[in-house]
Amino acid sequence: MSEQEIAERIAKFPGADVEVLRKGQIAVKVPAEKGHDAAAYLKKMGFAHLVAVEYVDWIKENEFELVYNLFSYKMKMRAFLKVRIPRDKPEYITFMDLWPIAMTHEREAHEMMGIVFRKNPNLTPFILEDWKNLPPMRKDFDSRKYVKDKYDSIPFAEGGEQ
Amino acid sequence: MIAEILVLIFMPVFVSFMGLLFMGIQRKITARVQNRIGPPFYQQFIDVMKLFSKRENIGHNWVFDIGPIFAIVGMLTTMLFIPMGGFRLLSMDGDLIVVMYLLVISGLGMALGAGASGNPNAGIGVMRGLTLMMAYEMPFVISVLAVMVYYHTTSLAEIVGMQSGMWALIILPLSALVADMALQAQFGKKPFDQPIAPAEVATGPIVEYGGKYLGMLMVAHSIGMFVEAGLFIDIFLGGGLLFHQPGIIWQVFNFLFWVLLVFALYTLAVLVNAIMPRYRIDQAFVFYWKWPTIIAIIGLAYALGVSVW
Amino acid sequence: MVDDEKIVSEDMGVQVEKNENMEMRSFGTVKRWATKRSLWMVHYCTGCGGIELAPLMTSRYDMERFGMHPMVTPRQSDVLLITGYVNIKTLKRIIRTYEQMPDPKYVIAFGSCPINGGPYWDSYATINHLDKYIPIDLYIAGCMPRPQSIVRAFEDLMDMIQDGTADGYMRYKKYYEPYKANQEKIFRKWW
Amino acid sequence: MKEVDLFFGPQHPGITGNFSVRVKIDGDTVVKAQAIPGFLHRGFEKLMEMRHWMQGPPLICRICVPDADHSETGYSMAVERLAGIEVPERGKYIRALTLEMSRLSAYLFYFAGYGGSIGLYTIAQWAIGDRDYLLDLYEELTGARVYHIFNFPGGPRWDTPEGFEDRVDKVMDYLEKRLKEYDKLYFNNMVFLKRSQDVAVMKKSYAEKMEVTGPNARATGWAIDVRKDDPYAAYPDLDFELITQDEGDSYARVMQRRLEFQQSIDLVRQITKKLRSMPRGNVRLIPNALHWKIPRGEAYAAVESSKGELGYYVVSDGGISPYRMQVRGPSISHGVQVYEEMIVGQRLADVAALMFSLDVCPPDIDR
Amino acid sequence: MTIKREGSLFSPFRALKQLGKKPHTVQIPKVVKPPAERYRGFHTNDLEKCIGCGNCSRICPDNAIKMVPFPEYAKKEPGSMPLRPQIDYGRCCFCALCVEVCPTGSLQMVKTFTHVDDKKESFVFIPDSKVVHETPDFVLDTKDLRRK
Repeated sequence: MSEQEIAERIAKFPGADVEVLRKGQIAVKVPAEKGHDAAAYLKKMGFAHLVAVEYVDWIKENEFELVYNLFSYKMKMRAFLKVRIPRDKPEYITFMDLWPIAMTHEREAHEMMGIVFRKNPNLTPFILEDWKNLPPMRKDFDSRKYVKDKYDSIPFAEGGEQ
Repeated sequence: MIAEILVLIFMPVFVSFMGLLFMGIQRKITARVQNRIGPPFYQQFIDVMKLFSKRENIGHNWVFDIGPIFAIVGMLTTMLFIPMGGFRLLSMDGDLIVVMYLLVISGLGMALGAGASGNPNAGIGVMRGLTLMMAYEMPFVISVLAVMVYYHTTSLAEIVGMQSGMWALIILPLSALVADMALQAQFGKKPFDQPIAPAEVATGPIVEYGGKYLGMLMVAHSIGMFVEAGLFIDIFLGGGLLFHQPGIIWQVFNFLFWVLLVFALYTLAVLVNAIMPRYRIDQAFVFYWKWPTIIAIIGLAYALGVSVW
Repeated sequence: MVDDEKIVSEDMGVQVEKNENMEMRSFGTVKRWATKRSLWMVHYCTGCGGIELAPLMTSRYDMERFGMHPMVTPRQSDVLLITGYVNIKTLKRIIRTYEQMPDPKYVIAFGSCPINGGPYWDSYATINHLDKYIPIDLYIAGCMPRPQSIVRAFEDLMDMIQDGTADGYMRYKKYYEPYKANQEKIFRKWW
Repeated sequence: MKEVDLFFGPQHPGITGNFSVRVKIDGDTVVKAQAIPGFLHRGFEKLMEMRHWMQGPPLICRICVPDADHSETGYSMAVERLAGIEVPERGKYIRALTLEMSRLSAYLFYFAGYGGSIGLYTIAQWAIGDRDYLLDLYEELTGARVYHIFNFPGGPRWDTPEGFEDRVDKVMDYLEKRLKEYDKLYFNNMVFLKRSQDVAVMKKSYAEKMEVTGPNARATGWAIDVRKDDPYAAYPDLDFELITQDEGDSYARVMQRRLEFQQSIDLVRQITKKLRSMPRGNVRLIPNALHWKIPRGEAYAAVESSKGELGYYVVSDGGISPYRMQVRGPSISHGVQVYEEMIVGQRLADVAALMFSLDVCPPDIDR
Repeated sequence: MTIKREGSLFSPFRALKQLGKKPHTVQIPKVVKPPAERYRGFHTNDLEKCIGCGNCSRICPDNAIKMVPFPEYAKKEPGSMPLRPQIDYGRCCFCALCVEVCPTGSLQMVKTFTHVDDKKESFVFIPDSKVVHETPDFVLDTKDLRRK
């Protein structure tokens, strides 16, 4: 099944604009509220393997982008289900009913980007330890400034120079 | 009388010295099995010297401190009863049963000390140690019973005396095989070193013992090696009495032959240790109470039949 | 040589007597030789350098020829090897492990990350200068130093132990307050 | 019975690298487990946003230490797909050579790790000792022992030195001979069988549900492999069949890697035979390192690493450095959630053994 | 491919014949195992050929190279600056990107790799081709490389 035929079948889903990126990779943009149904549709179509939940911070357009990276073993095809959510209210529903492993990916997205996934039972942080700052993967968190004013300001214990 | 006092003083020093020497040689043999050169043979002495030169900055309570002392004293009291080559300190009727009882004291005392350290790993290690002890005691006791039944005596000295012609190993091979399997667990070598398994319980009971405590435990282990191997030799290998002529030189040869037998037994245990992973604690329990126990009972029945007939 | 005068510092509150260091006590040279020939390292792979310890401990380079042996708990070991970068979460455990080790204890820092941050110099999660938090006896260059460099470092550490200049643990006692102050700045709640 | 709360803390010999498991045990059985990664977190994805495209590989190869090549190749392939450049033919074969040798060294590390966790230290000494011959080969080819920094976007940096293929074949014969020794000592060892058979069984349906990939999935009978499903480098024209077991217990996972070890040796032989016949010469298209701009877009490239599917999702906004780069570490699925669910009900002795059996690589999880 | 799932209790004993074989341990301090031809060790820089362009300090991913003024090299040709790279081995990750991007090829990497010191400051030094090349021994003590 070539990319074009699969693209047409995906395009049948209302509100999905499909774009063939390159051989074996298709991008599917879907409005936020239809994300869950689009994922169920793609899963029924054959894209059963959730590779990862990628999260991109488009700070200029003031939006977070959630990319559900799906792969179908039968059709040997990758589909990126892309959903945009507003940056000031980063909330989205969980996909754990379709893929239970989404819990770990969503936990990581919550900790690194601050996106809250409703109805995800275990959104506790597991990588950083008592982190009171901005979620680090956001574009407005500057790592070099953080290093300068937190670590470089600490003097040497035995009085060495900086 | 003077001989006894001299033996009483020098035997522990000699035994712990030879024990550490054998442990060093075993590290070299294990290294050669693992295709590497390994430490110098006197490495164990250096380790003990370093451990005794450490400064302690931790101390839990006095029960914790008594643990290693229990371990050493337990082993030494057991050594009093065991005939070593030509030398024998205490012997009375029924001292085989006393030795069987005293063997457990060292392990229990160490368990007491480790339990007091408050580290959960130590607690689990102690629990595993006692379970393993219960596991290998069953076949070990039955095989020793077979020897007692065959020789109609419970005194080690008499058993050693009666074996001058034919070793008990040849007469009761099954019991000897079972006792050797139990020896593997007494030495704490794989596949039965669950109590001190590093990957599972972070070396179990000795997790809080460092510095001087660990030095004492190493000495206790070396004395224990001689005691446990010595017991096996006295029961099954004729107590190392090769030459029966009178005279001091033959007695010294006998003693050296006895030490050589201890080295051979320990090497056998270490070679098995180098090539075997370890069982889980429940598998070890099932292992000991299945085949070794059945073989021991067959050996006991055989001993009964032969002694009556 | 370690300074001989009595290191009594009232403000430090920690009294480090003269016989604290090992030379002055009885059999000092024998004890230092024994410590030198049987250094036990904590089995703790803190960073990416731990993978170069594996060939050292196993049959190809065999660290046990020097009497070095990986021990399970800090209670039984003398050397703490910081192999590579130090994450803040790991730093808390490193400090706790370091303080559990009985004296005399030594620290060797592998690679470029503990010296000045290495490739993660601008990362929010790793610290750049490890000697702000615990005293370090030796640094080894190399982004993951080779086994030859590590063995060279062990030899240097043995020489330093023999002539008594490896005094990291005494420096930790002497500058205990500044070290603790730095550590408090990193961790909000200690436990 | 009072439940004991036990920390298999980061400082513990039964742990692969720097990882921590908090276990609640009742007697000898695990009742609840909580995996605590994060001790090796360096914020790769944040650092990559401050690096040029060409500065990526020196940093990226440090993600999963036992097999660093798959990380470099994954990143390089994602950037090549984004920029639309094609690696020369010989470059593809050299890249496949480094990947298969990296899989061999990672599997040797796996045998050593699992053997050490159940107590057989001899196999740990043998396997890591033999792994060093592979590191010597890497040193000749790439100039470094562990972090090779060799596979850049555009292809491998240099061509193979003179007579390199014969030395590779010599090491492959040596490893094949040693594999027979491992069979005798380790894979047929009765105690090893008792310790690993029917322990922590993972059924095929569970693997599919939890998106487990790599040798752990193939050990349950699920024939998935990125080298076959999404072929890259020189794999389309290398012939190899997928090996699968069907029991899915710890024994099947170890034997799966043992059979794939043999398969990788044959693959390396095919590659060196092809490399000898190909003309030497240019292996890499070198764009200008300092000012390389990649047009706006996104790409994903997956690689079959020794632990599972390792993927790189790269987004570019037309600048000289990646706008966003995310790594799908293979252990993110079987390291945290699957491990916590599979360990419940096992015995305490298998907490460390299961972690080594699933080949959990903590830097994959917290990057 | 299904494999038989049983083993034998005595097959491991055959592994004991390793006792007779010679161990393949490389006894490092006594035996010098030379690194490979392409090994990426410390840097060396031909101060004459180097034009101080600073490409290496820009490409370095770890910000390890700082350009240090060398007034005696103020040549007059266009484009050459009196600056020479100073490398901080507390940052360098030995990736050799700087060697690749150096226009005149003056910055190279040699096979020496051992530098062990208890002072942090000794890990920053200026590679100079005259110093490093003279010592053929691979285990070089680079303490004396520090700028006096």
